[in-house]
Amino acid sequence: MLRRLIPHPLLSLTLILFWLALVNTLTLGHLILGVLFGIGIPMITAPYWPDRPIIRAPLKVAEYFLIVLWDIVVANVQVAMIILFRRNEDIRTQWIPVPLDLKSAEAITVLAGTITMTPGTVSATLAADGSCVLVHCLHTDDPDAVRDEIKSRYESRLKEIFQ
Amino acid sequence: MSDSGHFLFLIALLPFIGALVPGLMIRAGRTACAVFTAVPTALALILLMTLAPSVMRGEVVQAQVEWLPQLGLSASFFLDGLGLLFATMILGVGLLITLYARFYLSGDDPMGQFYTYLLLFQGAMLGIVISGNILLLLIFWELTSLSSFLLIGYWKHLPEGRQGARMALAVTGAGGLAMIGGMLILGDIVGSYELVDILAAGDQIKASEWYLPALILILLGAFTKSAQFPFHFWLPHAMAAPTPVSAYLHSATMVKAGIFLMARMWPVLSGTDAWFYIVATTGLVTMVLGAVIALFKDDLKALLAFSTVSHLGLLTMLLGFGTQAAAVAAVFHIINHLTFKAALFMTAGIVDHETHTRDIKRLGGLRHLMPVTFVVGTITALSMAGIPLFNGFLSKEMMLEEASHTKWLGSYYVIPVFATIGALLSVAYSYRFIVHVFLGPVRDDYPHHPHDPPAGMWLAPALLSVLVIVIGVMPFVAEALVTVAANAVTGADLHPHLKIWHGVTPALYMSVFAIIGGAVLLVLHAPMARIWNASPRPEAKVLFDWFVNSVAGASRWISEQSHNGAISRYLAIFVVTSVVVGASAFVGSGLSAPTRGLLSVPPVIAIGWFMLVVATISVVVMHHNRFRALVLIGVIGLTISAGFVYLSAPDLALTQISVETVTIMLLLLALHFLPKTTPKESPMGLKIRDGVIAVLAGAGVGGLAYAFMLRDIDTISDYHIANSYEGGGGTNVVNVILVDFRGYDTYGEIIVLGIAGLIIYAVMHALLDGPASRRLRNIDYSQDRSRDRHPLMMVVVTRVLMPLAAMVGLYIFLRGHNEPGGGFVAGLVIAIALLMQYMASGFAWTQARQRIEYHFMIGTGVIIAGLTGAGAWLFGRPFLTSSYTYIHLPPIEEFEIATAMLFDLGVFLTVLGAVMLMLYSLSRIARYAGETVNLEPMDYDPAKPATGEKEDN
Amino acid sequence: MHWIILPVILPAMLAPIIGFVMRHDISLARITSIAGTASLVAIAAGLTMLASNGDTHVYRLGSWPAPFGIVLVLDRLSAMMVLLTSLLALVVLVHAVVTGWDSRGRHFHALFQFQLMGICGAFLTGDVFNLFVFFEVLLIASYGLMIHAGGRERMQAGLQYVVMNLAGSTLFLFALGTLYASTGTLNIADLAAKMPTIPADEAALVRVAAILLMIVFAVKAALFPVQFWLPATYANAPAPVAALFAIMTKVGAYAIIRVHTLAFGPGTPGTEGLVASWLFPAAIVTIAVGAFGVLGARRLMPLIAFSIVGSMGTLLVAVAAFSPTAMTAALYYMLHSTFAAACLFLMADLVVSRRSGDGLSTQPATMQNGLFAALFFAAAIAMAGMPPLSGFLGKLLILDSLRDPGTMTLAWTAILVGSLLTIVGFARAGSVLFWKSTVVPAAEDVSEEMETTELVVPPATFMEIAPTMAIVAVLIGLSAFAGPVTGYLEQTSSQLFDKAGYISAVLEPAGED
Amino acid sequence: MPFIAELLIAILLIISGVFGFVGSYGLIKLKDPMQRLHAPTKATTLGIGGVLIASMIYFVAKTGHISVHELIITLFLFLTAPITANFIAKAYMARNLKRTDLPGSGTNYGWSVYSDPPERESSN
Amino acid sequence: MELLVASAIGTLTAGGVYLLLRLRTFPVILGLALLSYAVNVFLFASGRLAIDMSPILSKYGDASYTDPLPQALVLTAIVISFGMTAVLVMIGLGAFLEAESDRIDIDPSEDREDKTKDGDA
Amino acid sequence: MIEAAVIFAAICYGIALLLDLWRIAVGPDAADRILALDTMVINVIGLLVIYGIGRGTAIYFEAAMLVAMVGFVSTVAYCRFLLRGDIIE
Ligand code: NA
Ligand code: NA
Repeated sequence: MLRRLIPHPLLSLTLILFWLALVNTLTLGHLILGVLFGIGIPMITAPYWPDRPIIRAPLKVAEYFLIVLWDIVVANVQVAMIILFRRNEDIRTQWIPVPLDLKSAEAITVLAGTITMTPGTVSATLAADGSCVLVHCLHTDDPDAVRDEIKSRYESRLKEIFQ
Repeated sequence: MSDSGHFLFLIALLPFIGALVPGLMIRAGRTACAVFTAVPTALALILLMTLAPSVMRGEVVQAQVEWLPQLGLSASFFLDGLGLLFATMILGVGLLITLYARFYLSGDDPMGQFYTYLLLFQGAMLGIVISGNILLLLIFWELTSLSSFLLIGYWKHLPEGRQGARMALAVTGAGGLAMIGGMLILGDIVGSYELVDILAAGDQIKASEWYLPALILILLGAFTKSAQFPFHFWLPHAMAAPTPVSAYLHSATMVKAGIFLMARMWPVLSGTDAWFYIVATTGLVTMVLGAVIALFKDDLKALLAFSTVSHLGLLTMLLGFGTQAAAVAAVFHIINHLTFKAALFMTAGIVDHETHTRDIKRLGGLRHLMPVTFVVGTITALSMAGIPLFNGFLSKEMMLEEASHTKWLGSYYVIPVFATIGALLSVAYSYRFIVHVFLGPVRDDYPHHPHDPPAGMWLAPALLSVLVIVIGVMPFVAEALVTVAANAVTGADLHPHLKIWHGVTPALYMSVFAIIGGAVLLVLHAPMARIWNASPRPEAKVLFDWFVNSVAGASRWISEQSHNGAISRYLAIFVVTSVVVGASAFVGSGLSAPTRGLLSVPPVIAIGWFMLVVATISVVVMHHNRFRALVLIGVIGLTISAGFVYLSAPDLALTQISVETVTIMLLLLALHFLPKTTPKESPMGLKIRDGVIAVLAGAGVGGLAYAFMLRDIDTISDYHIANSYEGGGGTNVVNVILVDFRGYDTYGEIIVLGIAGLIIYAVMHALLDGPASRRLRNIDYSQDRSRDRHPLMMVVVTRVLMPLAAMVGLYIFLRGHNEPGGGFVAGLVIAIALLMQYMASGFAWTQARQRIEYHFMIGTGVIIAGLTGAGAWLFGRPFLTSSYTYIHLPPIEEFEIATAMLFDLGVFLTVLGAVMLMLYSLSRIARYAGETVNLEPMDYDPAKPATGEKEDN
Repeated sequence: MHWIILPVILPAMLAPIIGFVMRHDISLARITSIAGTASLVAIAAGLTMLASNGDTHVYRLGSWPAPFGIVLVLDRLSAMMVLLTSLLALVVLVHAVVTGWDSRGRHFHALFQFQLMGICGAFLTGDVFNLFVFFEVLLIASYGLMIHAGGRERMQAGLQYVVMNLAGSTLFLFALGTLYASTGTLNIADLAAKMPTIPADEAALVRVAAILLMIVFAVKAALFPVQFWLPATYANAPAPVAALFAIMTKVGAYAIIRVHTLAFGPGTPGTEGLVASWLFPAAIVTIAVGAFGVLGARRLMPLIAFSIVGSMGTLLVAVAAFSPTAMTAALYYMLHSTFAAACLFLMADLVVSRRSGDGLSTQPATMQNGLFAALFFAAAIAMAGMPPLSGFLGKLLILDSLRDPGTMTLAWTAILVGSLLTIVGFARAGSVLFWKSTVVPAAEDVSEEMETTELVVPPATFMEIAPTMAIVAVLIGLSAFAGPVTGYLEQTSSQLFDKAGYISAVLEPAGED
Repeated sequence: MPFIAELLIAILLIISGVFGFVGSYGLIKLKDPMQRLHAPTKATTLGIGGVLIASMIYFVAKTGHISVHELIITLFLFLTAPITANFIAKAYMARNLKRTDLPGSGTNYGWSVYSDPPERESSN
Repeated sequence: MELLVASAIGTLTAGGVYLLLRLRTFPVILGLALLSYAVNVFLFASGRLAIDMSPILSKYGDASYTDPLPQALVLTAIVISFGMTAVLVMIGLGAFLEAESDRIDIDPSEDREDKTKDGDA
Repeated sequence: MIEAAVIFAAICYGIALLLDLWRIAVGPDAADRILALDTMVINVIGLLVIYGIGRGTAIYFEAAMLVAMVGFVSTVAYCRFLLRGDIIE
């Protein structure tokens, strides 16, 4: 019953917060409205999200989030340097397949997203069975290192979060 | 109105009422049909006869009912001597023709139709002669053209019949139209269209500067109807009609309408040089020419037709003389011509009916086989020839008498000489009619062996031939009628004496010369005919056909060249017209002094402008690659949206950006089925032309905008700003305008969207149900496509994003009244959110989880909006009157509830439903074309491993 | 007085119910649609009665005073146009139902009702921007009706129709933008009140607005040189739709009559005479275009379409005089030509559906050839302006009202010669269709073709012919009762030219709603 | 408004301006489409992040109320940027690269652009 | 600023008109889209240009606002134009599928079923 | 100070827009154009927020948010068109 009422509790929470951010004020009326929407919208959209991903370690989530945020800042500086100061012919671009241990679609998506948002890499495509991600690296001399870092820095943490 | 007035109406109406009957009666049998045709005619004739005594006393019977007083048109009838004469002729001959036709027409002919047409025609003709209002006369005039068209074309299977009918309609119709002009001018001069007023205003009319145009226009009507040169050619071709028709139309009625008109207008229009030279000369030429042609016609009916032309010329000439004596002669000859010509046509019809030919060359010797017909034919032909003791002689004599002393362009010889020639020719062809048809030896090669027809057929001509002799021998019997008619024509009080012997006058010499000369001509006929047939001469029908076909061909060329399906050219003309006409309107006046300075331009705005211009030019340059053009359209939309933000129009920005996206989606969906490139096919010249047009249009519109942006003006919107919050309950003035001040516009606007959804759905079905579906089936999807339809990442992100986007939609909806937003944008945002879901997991998969039908959503939206508007009625207020209130439910802070929001909900639902129905329809087409439907939300979910691992890499 | 808005609201409420709720049940949709349209006739008749005393009734939507809100204005003219629309619609709808046209595609009845809503809305509104909105409503509904039942020619012609009208709508907006920028208002009465205050030498902008508006309306009214779209559209539209479209051209004419008489007509120093100076010559050429088209047509439907072009030329020649008498004549001719055009299309539908195509070629005569010939004859003489039907009187009224020596000769010549060419064109067509075709035997040599084209159409029932007959009866009635009708129109026209009356009725804050 | 807030805002704006520029500059400078993909996805996102934080600080400083709705835009961008990049990359690959131009996936299935997903029980 | 807006309107109009006069449906649709932009900006400009004067009533006393009415009109125009574009696209697609060509001009020779000259006429 | 920073940032983004425009016009690949358009969308969001700071008003926030949302959707649509032809198959 509760499951049907709140099929995605995290989503509902996000929506409530999202509503408050949207109206940019915290009043009781908006809180009530936010809760209504936070429950109502997932109920209506539940058919489009048949599964229910399980997130185990909220702290890990925060940790992961901060790491990624930091990496993004760093990544941007690095990439900016490459763009601004490196001659085109000195840029060594690489395709790097990264085999995945993750099985959850949500986890794979977060990983691929992270790869794209962080240092010099873009996740270009997945294998047809989702078991490997093809990463395009803007500039590296050591593809294996890049792959290993992805696996150790992000994938391992995501494994803990999603499984 | 007197009883006699009522009778006049009844007389006018009877044929038309009667016309309804034969068509219905035909099942009762042909005789019954004929009887029921005769009844109204006879009734009308009887009624007419009851009026006759007073008319014969010189009174005028009048009756009038207002019809269209604003125009001066009344149902006004007017029976004087002239009218009586003609009405009697029309009804009398009508009866005879009814009788004759009963026997003449074959069983295969639809007789009901025939009698209906005949009565219609009779009614129209009768209307002309008793009209008391010249506009009413015009109406009957045109009706004769129409009904004669039906009669002449009665034998639909004969090409000559159809062509003859069309020719008659074209020629007499043209004349009728000219006459409309003439009559309207007359009415303008006199200030009334009543005949009484017109007839009383002769001097005023002749003094008017508009006299000549009016005269010419009216004469065009009369001449065409009465087959005067050069409009004479239609009449012989009308002979393709069944003989009863010819006998009726071309002796007593149709062709006499023109003569009647000239006689009717005689007091008003005649007596001037213009009248004399136009009318008399035309008549003279027609008389001679018609006679010449008649002499050489081998077709009996053609001979009679041209003789009719000739006699009509004679009548026209007489009227053209403009003297009272000539008018008397004309009136008398009208009667005489009627009697012998109607009989002659019927005789020719009998011959045709019996021998199955009308070709004189194949006839001869019928005297023995058809004695009755011979007698009738001979009597009437001799009358036509103008032989003494037959009535034709009397009026012809009077004509010659008048001709003998009429001066033409200073010459005393022109008219007498030509009149004599005309008479002589008339004698010749009349003799020929007798000699070559009836006399001579009996032949054994008639197409059909002839004998006299049943009495029903010869009775009518026989009756007329009796009249021919009676009047010929005792002309005084016609004197009263001629007198009263002639007095009506001339407006004088004449007392003519009709007698056989006038003494030895120039006319007698001319007559004798004609009678003898005619015989000589007949003797010389064979060699002369050879010469005639060998000599080249213009064939009127060929010329006419050439003319009509040229005009029709030219018309076809013009309309097909101009309406050639090239919309690009239509649009070019439209744009050029707008620019040229707009520019000319602009330069026709000046501008007030500018009142505003220019706003400054920050660099980023300049960049935005540059982007917009470059993107626009790029779209034009690169439009051949359609996808590229769509990307560039995206740039333009983005730039304009940002520009709206900068220029204080946040609502516009929101709307523009969301509409933009949905539009591009639709275009992409459509482009999927369309060619991906536009061929470069416009020649350089066309490109330059279009470029010039485009630049002109752009300069015009830009210049216009620049001109008004520099000038301030008071607008009504100060009121909107002042009353938005107090009156409309919202601080977003734009939104309050949309849902309140001008909510009615918005109501219309959502209906446009709803209709759009319906149409797209309907087109989709039309395509899927029609031949296009086969083409769709053949679209090959397998090639060149990426293999991931519904990528995992997209699906996952959408699961989060879509609810967020939906919430944004709700947010924008709820705040619209006070802040930028509103139902429309909200609808689009939700639609975009759904679109996201469709793109992620496919339309069908998503659709299957959709609970609300889009049709229903649109309908509900439109109805909610409408009901919200109509809700105001309950409070006695007009549609869409809004109301709002602030609700305070502690501990929640006060919030507003407004009916406008309910209206906005209608907007929201309609927009959402319409957009989704559009997408649905396009998706249906794609699926029909072979697109497969996925059963899972994403291509492959690694968390749910597949059973059969498959080698692929 | 909520009755005024009913001609808009009734179809606007019925349409969604028919289109979105009853979309699977054609019989229910038919009943609802016909009942709705019949009610519309009753309402329109009531409104006409209401307006006939000469009052100008104003309906202030949302209770906002003019010119700030949108108002509906019911006067004799708008009432008459609504009545005309509803009568025509009822006849056409019955025809569409009994001939089964409505079931050859989706959503016929919903679109039809929306179409009525748009047309009535356009006739009733007192606001130029709202006029635009309702133009769009009626146009988009007409797009749907135009391509109803689909097919190649129809789709292609429909596409052109849409494109042309979108271009026209764009120009409409340019004109409205210019108008608002130069006058600051959108209400027609307010415009009429403001226009006289604009000095003649500072009127450049508003002149552009006025003339561009005229071009926009001219596109709808099929005035040369923006008439090119009409023949292909009308010729390819489903016949009942083409018949209904007879009123669409009149919407354009009505807009010119309303806006350009009230706002830019006599008494406005800046724009007086401007529109007439273009309208008159254009209308003259339009007559010629129509006449040439009729005479040169190869097919029946384009022939009829061209005859409509010609009739619009005749109508607008009278309008261009901008005088009360000529307007009376124009209004009479408008009533007449609407019904005449519809009659032709309905008649053509009966004939064409029994032949293979509408080509003016000889084919085996249809059953009921005589009946169809009679109907064609009646419709043709109506359109060509021959007695006894109302076209002749309409033509006479127009000719009689055009007495200005500067224009009379040209106008008379054009109208009369145009009539002649039209008559000849119709005669040629009718001769081929109904006379010459009787020669062709319906024998074996054609039966093969007959089978392949599936032309096995049963004889027309009484109900199929009734709508056409009804229109003929209307045309006869218009002719017989020309006096009273013209009397009403005279008052209509003088009310139209009573600018002050209109302005005060709309702008004065009246107590009545 | 406190100076420190002003300073912070100014610095953030300048940094983000630079990153925004660099992102688009990379779009021009880099020669390979796949390389170009890196520039905007990162530099620009950061640039926008800076602007949004600047905006939050600005409104907090100006009105005294915490302004968080800028986070919404950030959230949208973070959620969407990887997908966008992913799609653009695939669009490029599908049109310009053959499967042989790329390293293998190391599994039984090729890259999703070129290979069909494993068939499921339910999908027949 | 006014000059920029006016010239932008002009450019959009010119581009729109040029594409409107092309021979295929798709560029015509693009042309109408450009014209729609042009006309929206034009209509918007009829309220004159103003910066930072959004017609959202301020709670804090008097402020000056730009003319809201043209904005409302443009909104209506945008929505209508959207509906029209959608229908146009669909009908264009329909015409393409029916005729197997996306030429927007109709070739009149195709629908003249009766090419033989009628001797009776 | 903020004013100067606003102008600087705005000009940076303005130039960025021009660079995006260049890439859109030149291509060469359709993917490049989509990428450049997407970048342009993000730059416009930046400009809108900067403008909001410059004017001291939050009224343009919704526009920026909507641009972010629909920009994504249209980018995906463009790409899906290139990839699959049918964007909502
Ligand atoms: Na990365
Ligand atoms: Na538009």
